[in-house]
Amino acid sequence: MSQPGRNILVVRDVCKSFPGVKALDRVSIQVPSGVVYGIVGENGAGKSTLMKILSGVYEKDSGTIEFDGKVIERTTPIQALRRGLSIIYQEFNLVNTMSVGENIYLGRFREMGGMRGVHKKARALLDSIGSRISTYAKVGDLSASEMQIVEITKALSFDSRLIIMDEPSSSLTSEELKRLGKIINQLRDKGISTIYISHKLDEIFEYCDIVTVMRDGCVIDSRPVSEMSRSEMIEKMVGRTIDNEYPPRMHCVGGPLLEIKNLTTRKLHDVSFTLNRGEILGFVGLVGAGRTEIVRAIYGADKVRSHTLHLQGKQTRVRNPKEAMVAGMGLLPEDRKREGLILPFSVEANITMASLDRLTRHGIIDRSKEKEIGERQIKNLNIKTPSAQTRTHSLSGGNQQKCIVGRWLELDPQILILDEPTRGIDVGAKYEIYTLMNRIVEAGGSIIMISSELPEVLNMSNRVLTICEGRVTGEFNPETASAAEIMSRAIG
Amino acid sequence: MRNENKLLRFINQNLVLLGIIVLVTVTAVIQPKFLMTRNLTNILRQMTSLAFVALGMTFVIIGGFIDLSVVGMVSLVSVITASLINPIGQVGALLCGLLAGALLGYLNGTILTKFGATIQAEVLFITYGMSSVFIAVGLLVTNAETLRIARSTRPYDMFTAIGSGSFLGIPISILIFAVILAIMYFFQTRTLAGRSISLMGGNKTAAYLCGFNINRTMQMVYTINGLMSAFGSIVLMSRVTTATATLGTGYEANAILCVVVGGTTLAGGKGNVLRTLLGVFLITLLSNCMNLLGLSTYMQTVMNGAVLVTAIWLDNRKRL
Amino acid sequence: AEKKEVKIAFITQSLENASQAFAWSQFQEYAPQYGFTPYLFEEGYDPQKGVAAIGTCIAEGFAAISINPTDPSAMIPSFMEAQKAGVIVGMYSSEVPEEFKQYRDFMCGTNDIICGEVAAQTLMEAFPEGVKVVEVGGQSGHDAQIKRHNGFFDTIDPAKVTVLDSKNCPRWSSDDAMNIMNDFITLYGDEIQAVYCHWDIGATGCIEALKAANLLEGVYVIGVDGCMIGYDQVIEGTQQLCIGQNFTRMTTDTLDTIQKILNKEPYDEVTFTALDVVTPANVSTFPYPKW
Amino acid sequence: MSMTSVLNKVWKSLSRQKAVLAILALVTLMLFFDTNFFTPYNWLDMLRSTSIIEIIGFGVTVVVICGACDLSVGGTMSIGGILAIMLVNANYPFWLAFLAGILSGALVGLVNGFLVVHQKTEPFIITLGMGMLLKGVAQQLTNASPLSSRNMEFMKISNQQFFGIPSLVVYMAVLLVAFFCLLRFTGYGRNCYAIGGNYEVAKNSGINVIRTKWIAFVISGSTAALAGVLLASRMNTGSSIYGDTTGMLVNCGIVIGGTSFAGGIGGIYESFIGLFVIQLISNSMGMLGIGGYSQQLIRGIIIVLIIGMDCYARKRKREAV
Ligand SMILES: Nc1ncnc2c1ncn2[C@@H]1O[C@H](COP(=O)(O)OP(=O)(O)OP(=O)(O)O)[C@@H](O)[C@H]1O
Ligand SMILES: Nc1ncnc2c1ncn2[C@@H]1O[C@H](COP(=O)(O)OP(=O)(O)OP(=O)(O)O)[C@@H](O)[C@H]1O
Ligand SMILES: [Mg+2]
Ligand SMILES: [Mg+2]
Repeated sequence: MSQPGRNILVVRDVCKSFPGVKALDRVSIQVPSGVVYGIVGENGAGKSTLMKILSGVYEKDSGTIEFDGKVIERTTPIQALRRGLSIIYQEFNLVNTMSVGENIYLGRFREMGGMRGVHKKARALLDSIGSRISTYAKVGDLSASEMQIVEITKALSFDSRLIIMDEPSSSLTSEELKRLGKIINQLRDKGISTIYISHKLDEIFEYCDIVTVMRDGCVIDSRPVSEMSRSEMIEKMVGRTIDNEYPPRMHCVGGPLLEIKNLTTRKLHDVSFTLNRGEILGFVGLVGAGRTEIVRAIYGADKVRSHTLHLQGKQTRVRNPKEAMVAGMGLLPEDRKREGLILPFSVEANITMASLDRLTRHGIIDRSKEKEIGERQIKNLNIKTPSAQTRTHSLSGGNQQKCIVGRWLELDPQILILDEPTRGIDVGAKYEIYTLMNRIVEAGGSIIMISSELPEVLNMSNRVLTICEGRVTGEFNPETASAAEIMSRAIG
Repeated sequence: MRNENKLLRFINQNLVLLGIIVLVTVTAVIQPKFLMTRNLTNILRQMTSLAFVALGMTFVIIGGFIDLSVVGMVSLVSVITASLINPIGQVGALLCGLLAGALLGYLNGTILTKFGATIQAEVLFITYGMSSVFIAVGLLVTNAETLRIARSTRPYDMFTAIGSGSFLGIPISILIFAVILAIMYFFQTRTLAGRSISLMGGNKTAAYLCGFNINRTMQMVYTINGLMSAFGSIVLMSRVTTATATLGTGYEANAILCVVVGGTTLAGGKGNVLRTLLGVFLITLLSNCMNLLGLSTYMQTVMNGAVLVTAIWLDNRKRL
Repeated sequence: AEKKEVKIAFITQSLENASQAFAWSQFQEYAPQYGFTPYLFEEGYDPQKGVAAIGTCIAEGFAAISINPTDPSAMIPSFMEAQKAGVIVGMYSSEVPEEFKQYRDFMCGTNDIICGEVAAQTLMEAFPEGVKVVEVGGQSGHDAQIKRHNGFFDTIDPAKVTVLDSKNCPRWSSDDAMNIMNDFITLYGDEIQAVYCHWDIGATGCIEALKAANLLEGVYVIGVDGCMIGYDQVIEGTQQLCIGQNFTRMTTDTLDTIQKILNKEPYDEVTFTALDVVTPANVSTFPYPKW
Repeated sequence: MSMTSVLNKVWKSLSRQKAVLAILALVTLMLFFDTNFFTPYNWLDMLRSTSIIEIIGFGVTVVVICGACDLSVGGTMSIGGILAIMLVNANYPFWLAFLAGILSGALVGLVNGFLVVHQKTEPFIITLGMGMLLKGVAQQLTNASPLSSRNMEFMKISNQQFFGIPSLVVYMAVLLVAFFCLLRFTGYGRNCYAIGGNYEVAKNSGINVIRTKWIAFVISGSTAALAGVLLASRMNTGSSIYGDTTGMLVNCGIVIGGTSFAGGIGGIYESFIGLFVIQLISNSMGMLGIGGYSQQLIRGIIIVLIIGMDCYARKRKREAV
């Protein structure tokens, strides 16, 4: 059904500037009908910005956009939708308090003939992609992948000819990812094009037909995926040759540092494990397996039913994050915007907020030291920001993440817990974070690392624990165990 | 061109100041008596009590909360202080009054943290209920009678000095306020405790995960607010020399308005105690100017509301 | 058989007002002597609550209501209903407009208009050659404030009394009174010869303002209420006139009238309670108030 | 087994709505006292007494569902009533009085909407200021003294009975059903929920968020003014002091009922219950002879407890181990 040769979307010389940043610089792409079009690029390369211009959230400064043969001057999200261009954002775009059906037909209640029509049509659409989600279920009660399906269904309900997915996989498990892949293939068969943005290059190679690499607001290259190798792609993304996606594994594991026994909460059942000195311990599991819950419990952020915690052989009580910090722990939380950063505050304030105690004498903060720390971490981590006083909400995701990493580096904790440290972060920045992790263990610290990217865990950790439904189901040496072996334990 | 822009930006950033200047100029031209020293000191005296309450409220709002119980605290503290002069003397009464304010604030903070109220709306209505409770307790204690400090058999010269005395021509109450303001400014900008308030206002979860004790910070904020209300209450009481269980009615709304007009956003995190002072000044000045210009009381209420709505609106436009 | 309880209601504007609180204490003290059980309802300055209270009284089968409403005319529809249900309606220290008098059974106390009149007359007697006065009114929109203002203005002789300025307070609070007085002082300075304040505690604020401006000497301060503070100020000589209302009398008159109506005896529809005109000269002849 | 599960379900839904619990508790309490609390007259009277704030509450609920609040309704209400009385006294027909009243409210809503929705100001503070302004206007209009109607027919509108049911209760019931349907079954109502639930999403889904939310303010202003006209008829008077405590009271009642200020959660039924609780407290305490300060104390404590328990339940849920 696809019409080769015909472009559904043509973007020519689009520019966009934000105060102090040239986010897009003469960007041109052409998306044919019925293809999956991948876009990759470092954090802050301008991928999301381009998509937001296409969907009408931002206005372009200059350039032309042609959709389905028609030149589009200005557009709003809803006009774009009705024209047949829908976008699934990095963050979900659903009303949690309303039902699935109403979310799919949000704003078109009357056109669909009231409550009954909405649910009937939603049911039919969901059935057509083989989903069994109830249309009456509240979206807030759904899992991440189910929400994604609702988003896709919503896009389909508009008869979209182009669906943009901005990092759709960042919160999906591999199982759910497979389902998503199937749906994308279905879309392709229907002649619907997909723009697929991801930092996970495996997915790009698996799903995409054509790929565009962006860097610093420019398109570096656009080619069929088959014509580009992985290393070539990475090289183009970061603008330099990377021999390896991962730095060499460290081997400086010492004696036991932290012992957890019988950790039990509503979701966790009798979790016990040991973290050694100088070790990177990886947690592998599906979303909702309880990895975050384990580390939050250790860190004292959540209440627990029972557990004992031995730190350097001594039983220690950690009832809140403060005590955890005193005991030498640090936590990089899963959701950087909601739990990590204070978005309206400056980069500096965000970096120093965990180490304020040390800068304080008689209750008074030493401002010059604070500045010094801010500058140091910005330089140390290579955070791209106009100044230390810039508010963090204008930073790109990766740079935001670096601010939080910087916060903990400054504190130099014995045990650093990283919950999805590289989620939504580009390859270059990832590499930097990996190097940082190695530096920490080299200096005698230990790391617990949670990640949904299996290769990352396998390449970085000294030991891997698999978690399934709140239980520790296995322990592996990543250097000897195969990925398949580990995954099978993680699935349960 | 450049300079013009700069000027515009300055004006934009200091609308309240501009409003004050315009108001002062217009009033002074139409009614030269406005500039009499006595009038100016009157304005200062008049604003101090509200300024104290607004100062406390600034911290609450920076912390991301709100407090409607200040009127209850102001009245209850005045009742407690006035009725303690006879039995324990004026110094004791003063200290007890301040302590009582801090305790009432602490009570608020404790109730809120125990219930786990984190959304501003929840806090709003719980403190609204608390206000009712405080006022009712004050009424039960006094049986709605007005206590007059002049009726005490012990000396009460310290209270009259706070209310009407001057030092080098400056009202004593404003001197006390200046000292407290300086302390509070330092507290807000330079101390860890002050910073923890704005961090909490910015993002509670993030602050919590960085080792800040949110419940304690919240209690601290409300305790400060209670203490400031107590200061406001004592200043007000010594000025009018009476204490009732309804003293300070309307202070809750006025204090919030002063804080917001001063540029502290209700979203929390951002704010400045010095700017609040400008807000208080504008509001106090407004009623004085209206009275001097001979506007009817009703017209004043209209103008008050209109100025507030406009001030907030303009301030908001600037932020857009 | 046990005798049925006779419930009477005292509906007041707000107990935050000390005079009302005292009046209620008088009901509590004297009602049992008549065999009545007094119940209290408070409007909180919101007439809707008064209406709701009357509804409750009807539902609960009260024998009588004595009401001092925030806004008498707003009560008329519910008075009609109460009368229909056989509940005696009495006004307390307040009166309904002329055309609605049929909807209440009796009135005890004074009318605030008379307070204003007495203030005006006494002032004119004290300054036969004429006087310049400022008025500091009570809570604007409030029944007592309106009547005390109207009574005063309708009585004064414009040839003799010059009203320099007149402003109401947003609330019955002495700091509002003080602020207004301060602004009057700024505007008129020593021109002010007299101050008519609608309530004694407000007068405290005016006196403090005058004191601070060193103008108190020779200014004739008038207050209404007759509470302890008013008396104190008269005794001190800072307030020259205090117009007092005798709430004990008002209460006993109310109870008397209710009893008469219940016993189907003849009764006076209106029982006036004389106002106490307290001046420094005669203050010792009045009993010191209990509130 | 099924019995316990039914009970469990009932308990769960009850504990989700503390206001219903409070009503049950108060009603149970009243069983132990010999009063006329359980007479039909009393219940009708309570409904009538609460009807004005209920009607205002229905309109405000729409705004709250959209994720804002409206504290200016007190002033709107008194202005609506004053205008109606003025027109009635000038011998204009009643429908005109109603129309003028409601239009004045709509105008206020329009301005509120402009400031809050279009200009994106903080609704809490801006409507608080607006309420202040309106009170001043009301005072200006009436010279701060109550304005009585001289037309007994006008008074009848709110003071008559339909088949033994007070007319105000009937009006309230009609509006209750109308608003319930508006929020539940119409596209407009669903859009309000979407806006309150997630503003950005609603906007991106093509809902005209500005218009919808703006209309919510107009609805809220109009119902407040309508309530003001009905109140004027009930009281036979229009006055600037009527709305002093209304704004806070109505919004508080709505929250007590369980409609969230965060938007998107709650509804008309919840608001109805929440506002009714407030009336029930004062009625039952009045009957028990608890008056004055103690009543104020108890009311304060009950408000703190109901809202506090709601918070506590949410906190427990968040922290459940
Ligand atoms: N609203 C904004 N205001 C100012 N600058 C912005 C804004 N949005 C994006 N930027 C800047 O524009 C640049 C491109 O950001 P964009 O979000 O498009 O990157 P991205 O390629 O999607 O990165 P990521 O992979 O981290 O999501 C960044 O430097 C970012 O800081
Ligand atoms: N069965 C469930 N019921 C309710 N909430 C759930 C359930 N499963 C997961 N969640 C929610 O999803 C979040 C993620 O779950 P959790 O943190 O336990 O898993 P994880 O292994 O860390 O997953 P992730 O890969 O997302 O980090 C939890 O905080 C929880 O709120
Ligand atoms: Mg992006
Ligand atoms: Mg997780």
